[in-house]
Amino acid sequence: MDALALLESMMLIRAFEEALMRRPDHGFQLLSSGEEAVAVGTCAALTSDDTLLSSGRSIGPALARGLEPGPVMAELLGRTAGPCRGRGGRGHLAQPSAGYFGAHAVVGGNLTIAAGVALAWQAEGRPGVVACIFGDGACGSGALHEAMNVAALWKLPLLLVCDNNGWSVSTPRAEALAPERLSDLAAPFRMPSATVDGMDVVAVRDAALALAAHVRSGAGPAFLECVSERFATHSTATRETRPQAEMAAILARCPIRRHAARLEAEGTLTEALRAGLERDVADTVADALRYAESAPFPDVADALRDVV
Amino acid sequence: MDALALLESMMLIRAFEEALMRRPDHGFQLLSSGEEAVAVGTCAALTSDDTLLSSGRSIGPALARGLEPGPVMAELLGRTAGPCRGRGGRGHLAQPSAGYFGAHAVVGGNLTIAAGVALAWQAEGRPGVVACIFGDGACGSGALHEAMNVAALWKLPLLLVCDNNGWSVSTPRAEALAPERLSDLAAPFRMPSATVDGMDVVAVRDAALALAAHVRSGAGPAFLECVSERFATHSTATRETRPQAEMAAILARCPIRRHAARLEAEGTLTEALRAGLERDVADTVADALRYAESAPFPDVADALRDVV
Amino acid sequence: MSSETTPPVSKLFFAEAIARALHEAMSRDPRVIVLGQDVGRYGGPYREFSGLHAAFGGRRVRDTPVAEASMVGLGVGAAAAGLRPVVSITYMDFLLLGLDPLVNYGAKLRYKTGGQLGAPVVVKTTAGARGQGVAHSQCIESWLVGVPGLKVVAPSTPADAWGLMHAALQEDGPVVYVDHKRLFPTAGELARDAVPVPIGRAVVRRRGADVTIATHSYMCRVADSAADRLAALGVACEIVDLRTLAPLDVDTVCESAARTGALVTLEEGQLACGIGAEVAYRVREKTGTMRVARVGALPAPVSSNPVLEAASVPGPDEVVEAVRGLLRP
Amino acid sequence: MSSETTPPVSKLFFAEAIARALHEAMSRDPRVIVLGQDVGRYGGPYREFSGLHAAFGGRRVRDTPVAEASMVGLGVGAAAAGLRPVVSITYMDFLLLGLDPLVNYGAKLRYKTGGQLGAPVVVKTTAGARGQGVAHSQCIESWLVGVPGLKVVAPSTPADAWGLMHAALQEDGPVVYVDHKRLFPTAGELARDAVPVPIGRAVVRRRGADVTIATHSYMCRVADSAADRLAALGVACEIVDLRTLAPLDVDTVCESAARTGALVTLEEGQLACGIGAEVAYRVREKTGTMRVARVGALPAPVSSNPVLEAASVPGPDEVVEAVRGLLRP
Ligand SMILES: Cc1ncc(C[n+]2csc(CCOP(=O)(O)OP(=O)(O)O)c2C)c(N)n1
Ligand SMILES: Cc1ncc(C[n+]2csc(CCOP(=O)(O)OP(=O)(O)O)c2C)c(N)n1
Ligand SMILES: [Mg+2]
Ligand SMILES: [Mg+2]
Repeated sequence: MDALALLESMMLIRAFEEALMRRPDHGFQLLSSGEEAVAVGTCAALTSDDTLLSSGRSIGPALARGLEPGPVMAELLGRTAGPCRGRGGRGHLAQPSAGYFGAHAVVGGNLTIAAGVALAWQAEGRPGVVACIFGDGACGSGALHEAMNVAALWKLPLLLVCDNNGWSVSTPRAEALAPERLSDLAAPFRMPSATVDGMDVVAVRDAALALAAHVRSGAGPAFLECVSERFATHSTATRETRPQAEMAAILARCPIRRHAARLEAEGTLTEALRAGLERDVADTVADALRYAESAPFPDVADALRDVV
Repeated sequence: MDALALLESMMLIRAFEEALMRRPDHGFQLLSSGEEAVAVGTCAALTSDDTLLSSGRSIGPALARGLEPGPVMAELLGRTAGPCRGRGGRGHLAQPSAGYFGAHAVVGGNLTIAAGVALAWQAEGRPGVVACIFGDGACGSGALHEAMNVAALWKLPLLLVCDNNGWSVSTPRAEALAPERLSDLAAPFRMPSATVDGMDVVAVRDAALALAAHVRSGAGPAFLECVSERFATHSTATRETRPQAEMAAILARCPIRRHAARLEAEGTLTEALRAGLERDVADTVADALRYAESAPFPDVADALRDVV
Repeated sequence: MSSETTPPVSKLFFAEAIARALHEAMSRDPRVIVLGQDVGRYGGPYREFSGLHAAFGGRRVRDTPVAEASMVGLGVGAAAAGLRPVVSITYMDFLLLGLDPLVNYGAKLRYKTGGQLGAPVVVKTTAGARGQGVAHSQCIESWLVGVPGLKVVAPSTPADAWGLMHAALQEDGPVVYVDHKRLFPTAGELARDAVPVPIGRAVVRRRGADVTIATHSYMCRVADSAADRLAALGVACEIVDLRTLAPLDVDTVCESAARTGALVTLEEGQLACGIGAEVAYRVREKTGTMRVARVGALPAPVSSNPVLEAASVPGPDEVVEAVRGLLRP
Repeated sequence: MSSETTPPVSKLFFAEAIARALHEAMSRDPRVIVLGQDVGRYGGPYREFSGLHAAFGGRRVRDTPVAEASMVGLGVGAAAAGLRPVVSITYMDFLLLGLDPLVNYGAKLRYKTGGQLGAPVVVKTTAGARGQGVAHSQCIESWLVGVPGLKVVAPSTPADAWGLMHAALQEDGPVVYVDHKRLFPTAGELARDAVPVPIGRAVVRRRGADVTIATHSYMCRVADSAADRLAALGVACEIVDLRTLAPLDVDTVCESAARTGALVTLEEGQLACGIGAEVAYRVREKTGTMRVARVGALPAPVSSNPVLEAASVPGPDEVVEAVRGLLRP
């Protein structure tokens, strides 16, 4: 994925979320704003052979993975035109046919599932990588340990990507996790790991490419920690606990502005180009909203469909 | 605990288990034979301020901790004179008043419990160390990760002792656990750790003393891995999978003979002294058996006692 | 001047009632501590721990990692060693991660040690649907009811939230305290001289001669709405709030059902092997034959989708229909 | 010479029946793999995986770490991605460690993805008491029965062990396959032309006109012993083996109970919110009034102590007593 595409992908996520937030009918959402570079950089290292799993903070990962914004919007607004027919919602968004095995809203819950997907792929001799994005919070859970151990033992094609935004709801990472760097957790299992600046999409992509290459080679799992910032509250239904002054500094670290500035400095991005991207993204989001709005809510009888 | 006491403690465990094995009525047992040095060396580092938890392989830990052999035998034979009134049995042997908080037969199940005991002691300002002996098998469980993280974060007075006998039933440790050394698992949590020869009671004791001193100082948890050998089958009800030739080499590593040989070489142990210890131990075991036999089985009505 | 200046009751919200009970218990008993995600400065996802961190500090009101297995293990272990921890498991769905220490250790500890140890831990958790989807909406109280050594309480009013928390903290063994997302913002009264609500005692919330509705937690409010509607149709419902699910107060339900001659059980969770099946069995055991209907969730997961969620969990409509079906001659 | 030289049935033990079904399924379908502790060369704690490692190798018959959460997670995830894993959880008590991936993910996967994914995993686990104590003896089938999206089977004979394993491996979603420690060494017959046992179909094991005993798993044998004793007293028992607990075949129980006019439910697990409560409810729902008694464990943990274990789980005595109590005029 080239540098402009990285920018556009991040811009799309931001614009999508902003549009979603303007609606009164989204229930509540866990936004990826601020963390776009983690999703986009990771997905830039994935091919159509690969699949992605994520936590319930799913908008960034889903869009970065290339899901159509319209169906994603429909899913988040509870419409049947969503890939899960509007029943998965933010926490359980999934479109395996598009390389997104899905979100799972149980913290840490997708880690052993992802290892299982990787096991199936290994058994079937498929070439792909199974990538799983999870938060720093999930690093406290035993599931990470169990998944890392078995993935390392069995050399599963699993790329673990920790989107360390420094918070689990109101709890700072330092008060929840003893390791100095979260990627240190991979060391006992003798898997390659890296900690990168999660606000720098190029750094994320390059590290993800390197680690994915290791995984792709059949040598087993790898662990990538991306240190990021959460721009919004934990969810749109939760209170902000960070002081305003701190928030200003956090928002100043915007991964989109940072990447755009780099491209401008390099001469890759012009004002016109940027305006064009902004228009494209806005159009895409507007289309997505129209697509979603035109779709119905599920029927009551749907409540008993696809149970077993 | 002096060197002779270490020897006697190990001899007692061995003789106790041999006597128990001669009985037809023990149900089935998980023996500590071969692993005496781990239990005895660990307990030699504990004081009456401390408490011990263990896995279901409980005979060595219980006797090494100084529980009366009579009640222990009674417990294992299902008699009401056991500390748990004969209802805990091998898997759940406990006598907190004697510094043995207890066994728990769920693999890894005592790890977070031990952390909880350590939390209570910290909250109450008690000086002691909470030691938890668990098998290599338990190192695959997420509970270890969760317990280490929180113990490190909160500086809990927890000494984790892994009795790595190289097997989980029929599964060799190398096929179940990816780390090179199991003590490597402690590194990300920045707690001191050591791997020692678990067949050398002095090495275990010295390492346990050093790590317990760290824990006692209030600096937080520590991790001790003792590499040992299981002399018997996993339990007396399971099949042996190790070839006979291998078994001969394993049995030759006897921690009791090794320690005795050292003491003989040093001149601390004479033939007469050793014969005396053997007699004492045999008498103790015979008394324990008599004590247990003289006690009744529980009454049927006991089945509804102490439920809530 | 006179004592009448202090009103005999105070008004408070459900979430406040929990915080108040904990504040009182923690003031009185240094062994009470709170462990949970975001229970500290944040005050809990529903502000139900509000003020405790400020009052008692970070060592007695501890934010934990997102690691429910260890949270329950820590609570059970600390309880066995002498504390009286309250462990907050945000949603009951996540309690699945902590069932091993709770069920395999805590609930059996007194029994297996022959009375040497017990684990007086309160596991406070939140059940029920409110737009949060398949893994954040479940009601699995019925599982816990069959675990010997566990007690289970489920308040439906602020007064009971307060009274059952106090009672739970006085138990010798583990108690699971189940509240509900939709109850936190509800208000009610608490008498100044209130005493703990005895564990194992149901209460009749509404009197009526025609049918008994036995229910608990948020479904008490659903039952009440249904009863209002039925009253308009000339049917008088008696509502028994079970309050404690283990032990279950069958006598109170039996007395009521014997009076009305008909019993509807109502729960938000699944019907199969549920609370209703148990209540129905035990009532019939005592009363002989009894007309019974049960109402619960559709046999399906609970989606965050508003249409599907509303369809899958019971509301007043389903209760009205069940009552009318039962009373139809 | 003639086809009669091949006997139409073979005799085999329960443990062998499981291994045989797996061997056949693995030969036919490369997607079937086995994951579990000591399932490889060792052949399983009860030899129920005997021969599979030799036949299919270590990549299809994998020993796992002692880490039930990941074992179930791996199985569910691999199932969702196209395999048909059989995950062996040695004892049902340890399934508590794996309930999050099973219940919060696997059981809800088809629903939450709108049919895009499913998780055809078979979680095979062993319930019941046989001298192993409080955390190795539990029967928690009733919990699973109330989980939408899960099926639960519990064979009592080698033929059903074979037939239900085959059926489970043909499902589109997760199935929990519950066997019992005391069944492995029991023997039985399997027809050469046997076909999978349909999931959701109970079977009448013994005919009798006086009372219906509805039960499952090892308790079928206990029921049979009780029936022998009762026959000597002139009481003819009909025994319905439920075989599948979810979905539950209520019709077969109803037909039998309608014939006999009396129903005793029998389970080794706890009564509260148990299988018996559900069966009783649903039978009465269909048959109107029905005399019912239920038999299950004492409300206490199950000790490894032989005296206490025998006292706490039901045996023929309790069944005989329940039947006589029920039939007493
Ligand atoms: C097992 C579990 N426990 C608790 C929760 C409630 N919860 C939802 S998101 C969240 C924070 C997770 O933090 P992190 O993993 O860092 O992800 P982030 O929200 O920062 O993206 C929590 C505690 C949950 N969903 N699952
Ligand atoms: C959670 C859990 N899973 C499985 C078992 C069955 N089991 C009992 S002991 C054991 C082996 C454990 O190995 P290890 O921890 O190394 O202890 P060792 O037996 O070698 O002392 C197993 C798998 C159990 N008791 N608990
Ligand atoms: Mg975070
Ligand atoms: Mg071992």
